[in-house]
Amino acid sequence: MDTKIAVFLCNCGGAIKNIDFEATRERISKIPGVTSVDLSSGLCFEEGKREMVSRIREEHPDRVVVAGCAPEFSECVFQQVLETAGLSGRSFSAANIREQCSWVHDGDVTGKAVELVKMAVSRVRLLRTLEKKELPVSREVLVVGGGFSAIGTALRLSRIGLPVTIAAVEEVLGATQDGVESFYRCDIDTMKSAVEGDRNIEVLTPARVTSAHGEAGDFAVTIEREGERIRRKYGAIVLATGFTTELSPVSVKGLPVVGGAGSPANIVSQEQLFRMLDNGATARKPETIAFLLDSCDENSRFPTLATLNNAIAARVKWGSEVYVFCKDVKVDSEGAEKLYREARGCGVVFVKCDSAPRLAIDDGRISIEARDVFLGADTIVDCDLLVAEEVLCPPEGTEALADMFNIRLDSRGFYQDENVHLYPVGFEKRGVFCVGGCRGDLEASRMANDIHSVAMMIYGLLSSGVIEAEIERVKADTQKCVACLTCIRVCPHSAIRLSRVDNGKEIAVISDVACDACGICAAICPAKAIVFEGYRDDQVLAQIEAIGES
Amino acid sequence: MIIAERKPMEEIEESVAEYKKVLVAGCGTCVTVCWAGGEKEVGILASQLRLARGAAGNEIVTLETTVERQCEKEMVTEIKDKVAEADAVLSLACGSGVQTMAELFDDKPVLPAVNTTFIGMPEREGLWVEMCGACGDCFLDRTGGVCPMVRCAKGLLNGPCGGTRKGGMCEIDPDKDCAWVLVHRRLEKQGRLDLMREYVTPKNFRAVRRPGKVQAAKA
Amino acid sequence: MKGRVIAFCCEHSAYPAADLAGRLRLHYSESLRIIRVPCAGRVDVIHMLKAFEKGARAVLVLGCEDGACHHITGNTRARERVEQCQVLLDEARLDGRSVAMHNISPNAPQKFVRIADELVNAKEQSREAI
Amino acid sequence: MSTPFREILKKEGFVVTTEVGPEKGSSVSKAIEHIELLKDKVHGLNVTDNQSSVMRYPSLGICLLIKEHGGEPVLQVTCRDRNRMAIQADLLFAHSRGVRNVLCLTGDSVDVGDHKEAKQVFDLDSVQLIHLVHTLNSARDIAGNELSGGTDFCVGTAASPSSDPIEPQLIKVEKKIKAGVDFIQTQAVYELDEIKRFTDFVRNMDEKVRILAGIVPIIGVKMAAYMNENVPGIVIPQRIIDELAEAPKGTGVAKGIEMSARMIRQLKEERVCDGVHIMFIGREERVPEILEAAGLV
Repeated sequence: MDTKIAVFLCNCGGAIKNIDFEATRERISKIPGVTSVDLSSGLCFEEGKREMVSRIREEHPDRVVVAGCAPEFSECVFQQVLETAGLSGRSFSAANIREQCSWVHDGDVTGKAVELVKMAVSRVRLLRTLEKKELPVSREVLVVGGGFSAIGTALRLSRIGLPVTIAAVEEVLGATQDGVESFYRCDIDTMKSAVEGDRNIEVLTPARVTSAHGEAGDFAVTIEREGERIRRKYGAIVLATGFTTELSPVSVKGLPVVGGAGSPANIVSQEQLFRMLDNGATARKPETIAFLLDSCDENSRFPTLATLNNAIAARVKWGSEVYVFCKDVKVDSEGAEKLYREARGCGVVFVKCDSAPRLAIDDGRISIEARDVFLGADTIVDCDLLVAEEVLCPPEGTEALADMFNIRLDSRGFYQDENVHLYPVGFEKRGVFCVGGCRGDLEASRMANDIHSVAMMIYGLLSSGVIEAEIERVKADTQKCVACLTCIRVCPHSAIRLSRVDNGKEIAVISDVACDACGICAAICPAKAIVFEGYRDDQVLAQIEAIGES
Repeated sequence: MIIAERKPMEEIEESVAEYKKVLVAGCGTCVTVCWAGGEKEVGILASQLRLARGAAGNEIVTLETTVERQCEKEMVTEIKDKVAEADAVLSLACGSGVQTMAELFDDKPVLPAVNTTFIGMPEREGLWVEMCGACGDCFLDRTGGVCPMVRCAKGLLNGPCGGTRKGGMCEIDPDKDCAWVLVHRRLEKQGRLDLMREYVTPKNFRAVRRPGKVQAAKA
Repeated sequence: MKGRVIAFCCEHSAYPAADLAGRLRLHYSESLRIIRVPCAGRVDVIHMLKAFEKGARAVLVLGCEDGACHHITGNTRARERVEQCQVLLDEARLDGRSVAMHNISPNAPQKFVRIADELVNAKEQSREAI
Repeated sequence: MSTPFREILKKEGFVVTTEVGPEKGSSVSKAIEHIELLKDKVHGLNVTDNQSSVMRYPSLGICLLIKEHGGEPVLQVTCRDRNRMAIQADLLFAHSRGVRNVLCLTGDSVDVGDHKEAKQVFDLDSVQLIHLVHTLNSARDIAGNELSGGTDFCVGTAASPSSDPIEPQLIKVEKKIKAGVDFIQTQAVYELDEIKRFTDFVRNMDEKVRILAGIVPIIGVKMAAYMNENVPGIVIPQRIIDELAEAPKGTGVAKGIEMSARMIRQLKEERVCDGVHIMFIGREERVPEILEAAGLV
């Protein structure tokens, strides 16, 4: 039996003025397969929707085309209408005669509208419905890492009712921040005791994730702890491996003095200075302290905060003369502007220089020379303590984890999140997330934001215990697939793997959960084996065929 | 796997210039995998021919098909009706497929649309590199699994030539590894460098007599 | 469909940009026909070629801005395919410049209109030149 | 006979050439003997190039000896052992030392020789080789570069009029003629009709090409059987085998000489072709007997 297509024309409450709907109706009703054409002025209003449901129930069409506004807004509305009327939401196609016709043209607008409807009709005729399934998911979440953001994420997830495993390479949680909590501006002790008292959180230390595969809701992960192999299923994975810092090499007459052997004891890191200030361990208070900031790394949010805090403390506690050599002081972190003012207020001198300062060491004293941009002259400071510039680096093992989850690293080796504006904590691989320092230069307040958003996203993904998916929306034809691996190599969502099907043949199998329906694989498949329902070749080509037909 | 690449359009067009109806026949095995002659490429070539000939006012009708393996007579036989319908066959299979088709349909011109280039493997998506020269006398056991016959620009058997570039790249192409540097690295890693020190006698080029023939052990 | 210009519009960027052009009543050539695709990376070379076979005057593929593709690599794949298609058309002695790829963000309706009109006008002029 | 071979070819007369086979080793004494014996009795002396794919003293070396001894050498060049660069270099050298005749051959497969594992070159084939010689003659190499001095070679090639099927062979001969040859030596032929047909075919294409029928004396029934069995393109008719069978024991060589001479006379008298090329491999010293019996001395 031929496919029966019902077309609903909507004039959008009169907003579509220049189309002759009567003429359109007449011309559309002649298209083979179109069994009814209805006119409406407000199809998306409650009354319009009710009317549409009853018309569908009367006419029993197999497919429905709505010609009206942009599908961006109305598609899901009409798909629901179809489902209410007993049709699949996939039996629907829109003809955008408002935004892409009536509102942008004068001339033969009616003619174009008819053509757009024809395009939609020829597509809708070829649509197939898909089965929807609820796939059970594991509600357990694996958090990789043992620092502030890892513990914070675990606590947050546990609080919203999801069981969590923390796997950290360190001997104990919070090892990095231990003793210098206020340097990192986090109360790690309280968080640690919260974890200890939380029966929903399991802690594995020192533990390393050695393999992982699967999709959102169903990851199979192997964790190794002291020779023991633990195999678990997780619904989602959060990477919270943090960052480390390295002292940027400073050279004196071409000889590196930091990062190399024989580095003078009076060149220190921010954390070392913090400890000196904190416990008063230094025998002699330094009279003059200089800080180097942002001369070789632009990502200086964290080092800037550390510099400001340490500089103020050195002024206040020791009364030292304090100089900060920097290109810029970046104060976009929370509270940074206030700290900067405070530092200026208590006598910290900022030397703005546009090139890296030159150093000379003579009998233990360090002389720093730099061209002050504002003075337009060279400034020379002799100091007895130099705080070297720190560069943020991804911790060891980042690359291995990225390989395992098939996610990208940015140019500095940090995790490259999917879209920094839209989904900062997600990856193109659904079900894998990253929070905190492992995705770059973040300070504590931003890490806290990350923790909140990742918890929300995971809650949305796993809380119901099922993921609803359309089955085989994108599928490789068993007969045609030659297992060339092209699709597997190009899939941006790591949704495809090679798998044996019933007849023992190895073919590309696309995960209904992980697939984000972009169709890159369908376009590139050299065997034309990948069928992407809704955007199959014939469905695309049918629209081209319909153009200009009369 | 056999690697091929499509011939220049000009050459293909010239070969079918006198025909009005052409069967464009792909192969579903090696050339599909190397993006040279699968169903997708068949579609593209057929469309391109129609466009070119249409623009020239000399329309061509194309039939399209893809055989699972064009080098198998039984599989090629399945398309005999389509072949009968066409004036000529434009085959996107490797040389072996073209010849199988040509032998089976010996009254029809069977024209190649790809150049068969080598036996290789994908280095990454969309890039294939030569790995095997089908010499019939494999000595990969002595070279750490790197074939200098085809991966060395000169096919040298006893170590690199004097032209190896800094970083172990080939003298004729700085983008290609010197095969002998690869051999060295591999054998060194395996603690078998002595193998590289052994003299390799001149290659037995008789190992594959042309035309080659292999008879499997009788089952 | 002689003379139509077909634009494959990614539903994350170009399609909303076109809709926004509509809401702002920014007029553009009537010969433009938009085909909605989930990602510019879905557009296959054969889709473009078939459009020309059907008589399209030009084909546009519009994807997300560089580095902002919803599907990460979809827009770069699309660009590669458009470039391939240009070569294929040139080989067939048609004008490879009849197919073009542009990156556009969903909030750039003016850019959408400019791209569409530029291609349509360029093709019109070249036809006159012939 | 020190008249250049090219001049001989231009004259009306019956052309006679024979072969000098280099030895396997650095000694050239035997070759010198043969050169001395034959140089004044024939118009040209062909020197084989690793004949039958057996590695030997080089053709070019013997050609120079022939020049030294006042003979007219024909340098055989095969495509089997050298690529286009080596062939061109050798030809330039040969020309500089007075060698003026080149016989362009494909060459046997290494499979039949004594270095069966060798890599066969065949960078060019015989038709391309003919083109190559003409390119050198026009003072360019085949990559298109100008040469400081060109060559002036008389070009010959070979053909097999007894091949079965003959058609593909003739198409190749056609290409060789189009490429430009001054003479064609045939593989050993025993039927006048075959030579006649071949000559007609060639003359139809180009009257100027001289055809030298290949003469290989058959000296015994066993040799005939062996050649029929193993040498492609040679067919020894039954009547020759019968005649040999009737000959008394120990007179095979004489019989072979007699039959070859008879054939040469016929070829000459009936003007079937323009000359002969006598190949009496291993018995070069007896070639004069053939010439005498055929009345060519």
